[in-house]
Amino acid sequence: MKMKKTAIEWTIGAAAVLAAVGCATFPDAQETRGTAESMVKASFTAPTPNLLKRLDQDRAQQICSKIGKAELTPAEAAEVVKLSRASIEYPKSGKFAGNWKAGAKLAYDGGGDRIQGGRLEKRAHNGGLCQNCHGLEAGEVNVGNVGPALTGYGARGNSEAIAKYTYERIYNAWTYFPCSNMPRLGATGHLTPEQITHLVAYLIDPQSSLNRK
Amino acid sequence: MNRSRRRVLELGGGVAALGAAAAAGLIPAGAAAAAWNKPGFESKAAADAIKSLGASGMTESRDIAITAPDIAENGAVVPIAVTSRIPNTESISILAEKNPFPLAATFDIAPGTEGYASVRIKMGQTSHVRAVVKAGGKFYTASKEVKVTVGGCG
Amino acid sequence: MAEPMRIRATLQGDVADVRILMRHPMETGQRKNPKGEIIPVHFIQSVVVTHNGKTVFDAQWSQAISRDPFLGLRIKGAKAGDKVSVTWTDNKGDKRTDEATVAASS
Amino acid sequence: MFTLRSRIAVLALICLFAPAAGAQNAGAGLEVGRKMLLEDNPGELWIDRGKRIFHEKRGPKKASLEQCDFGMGPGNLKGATARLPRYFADTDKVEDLDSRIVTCMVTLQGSDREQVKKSAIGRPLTDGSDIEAIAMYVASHSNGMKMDVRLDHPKEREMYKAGEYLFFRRSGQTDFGCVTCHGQPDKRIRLQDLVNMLDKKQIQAVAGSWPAYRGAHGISRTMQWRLYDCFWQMRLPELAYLSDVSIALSTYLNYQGNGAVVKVPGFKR
Repeated sequence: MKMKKTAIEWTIGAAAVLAAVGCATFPDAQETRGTAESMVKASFTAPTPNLLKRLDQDRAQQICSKIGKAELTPAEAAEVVKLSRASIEYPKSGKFAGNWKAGAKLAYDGGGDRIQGGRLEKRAHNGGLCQNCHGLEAGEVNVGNVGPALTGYGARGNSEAIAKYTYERIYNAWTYFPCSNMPRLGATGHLTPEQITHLVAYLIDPQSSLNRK
Repeated sequence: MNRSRRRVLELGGGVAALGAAAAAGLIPAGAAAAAWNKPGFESKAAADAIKSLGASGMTESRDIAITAPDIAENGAVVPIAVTSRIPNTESISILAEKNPFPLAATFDIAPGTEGYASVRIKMGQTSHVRAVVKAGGKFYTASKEVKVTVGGCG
Repeated sequence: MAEPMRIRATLQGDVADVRILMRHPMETGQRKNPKGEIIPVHFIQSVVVTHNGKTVFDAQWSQAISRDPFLGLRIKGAKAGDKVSVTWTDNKGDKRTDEATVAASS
Repeated sequence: MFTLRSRIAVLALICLFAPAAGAQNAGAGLEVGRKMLLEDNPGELWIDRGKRIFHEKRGPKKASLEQCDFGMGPGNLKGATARLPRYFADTDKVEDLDSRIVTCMVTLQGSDREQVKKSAIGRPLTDGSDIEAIAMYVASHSNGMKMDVRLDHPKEREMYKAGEYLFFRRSGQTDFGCVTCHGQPDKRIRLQDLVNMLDKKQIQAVAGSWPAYRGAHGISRTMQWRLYDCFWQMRLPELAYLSDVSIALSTYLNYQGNGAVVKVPGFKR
């Protein structure tokens, strides 16, 4: 025979539940931000104070760090685009497309700029990191897919306008796609304007290995 | 943790130059040296290594199965299992053809033990992995390509 | 001093499926330490497996065998309780012997 | 001109969590190898090694770690790591597996905390560190049990929320946060599958697989190393061992992985 709970038992049960819920409050967004940001300040080491600054977010990075399913508002997106456009520096040569062979090397170069054992990775120049995330030459299996495949990118032509657009896309991808996963390779200083022109050539030059059938 | 990254990266170089010390005669004779196939393990060409096993001619055999990944995520640890269904299998050898010293292992198998061996090898680059089986005094072979992607994730 | 092996020997029908893990650096002789000095070549050259005292499997290895080596083999005509003994010997003459009992399949 | 080292460095990847062997989305070409490596995992040897070190009388106080309390009472290891990170009253801190081992090496054995931390992450292709071995041994006592991280204490909830915030926080030369690589399904960095940490099933596939034997390093690794390596690849400064950021991220990720069955050692490429 099943026992029927008395009203008093129910009341006690409900109070316990309420108490438990009351206990289990989480710090709010403001508080969490404060806690986490102080943690960031205390949790990393670097060979120079300058390198520690990498942890500081710029305005665009702050906007782009949406928690969970939170979405970018149109105003925020517009601000990121504006900041991004303003960040772009164009190559001194005035030419957007450099040497595609140099670009191909860069595309497969995933090194440079990392910090380990109290040292900054010593490199004449940083790698382009492309292979990590993008399909490149047709048939190359050892490529990532976090970004879209760039195989045959040159099909859209190699006009000046395409070259400029491509340059800007690499220099600061957020100019066109605010907060996308694509690193702002020129704007953060990871690549030089000249290196980016080589990547542009690799993408749009009809002779480039990327555009060979 | 200093320079740990560099040391991992040097592994690739180590694999590539694998066995140079053996060739230079730097390997002291261990207790098992009597059985250890020095000329075979020091051969730089797969053909020479195979000769050292006593095989002059080999027959391609479908009764040899090589279990290995098509793509190895890490050339330092490539699992290879060889099963020989050829009766009276006496030995199984495993070669990574493009390793600087191709012969990686020879397993002598007593009657009553299955023609099977599973092991892990280092591979410097994409290569055919060849199994050479000696059975009833004759030699049989099979191979499988294993693509090696050095490094990979962190 | 060499660390113990892990040996699993499990009966499948009348075949003992033997799986051995060994701790060994399997140095190629080509790697450098952080000071830039070559780490001497150091690898297991031979692994001998006996079943109730009788040699059933004799492996010869090069430095191309991976660090912390694994060896798998299958011994026919085995019963639960049989002894499987494994001895490895490396190029420096270091040795290690460990023994396991064949277990009925679980 | 590229040196050999830099050429190989080119091949290094940005990746936070390599999926457990046998995880989803692996190409069939990779699957066979992953299965073989996981079945006979050299990480097992670290359980034995950790056991020896754990029970050995060591340090200035010549004591073993047998009385270490991993949250289930002194000496009780069963299921302990499935509950980590968690709040410990004696230190008034949320601690993960590494942190708790260090705490016990200091309190029970009298070791110097900074000295212990210095050697906690072993160099690749060496014998690794004592802590890495002890961690594997301790974690092996939770095998078969479900991850069950709780947020009962306010400090646990604080860590969890901070971890969540940090997971989504983007910074540095690559504008990366954890979420960049681990927030979408079916993604890959080169050939490495990326676990989508925002998907319960996917995170459960890896949550119970640490500590793990790292094939390329030839030693056992803990989550502390895994997170350190993430930040290295993101081009950020070096994550300090046992730092609050590391504990916060572990708390967030392990909680997300609740329900995953612990199976260590894992095997990571």
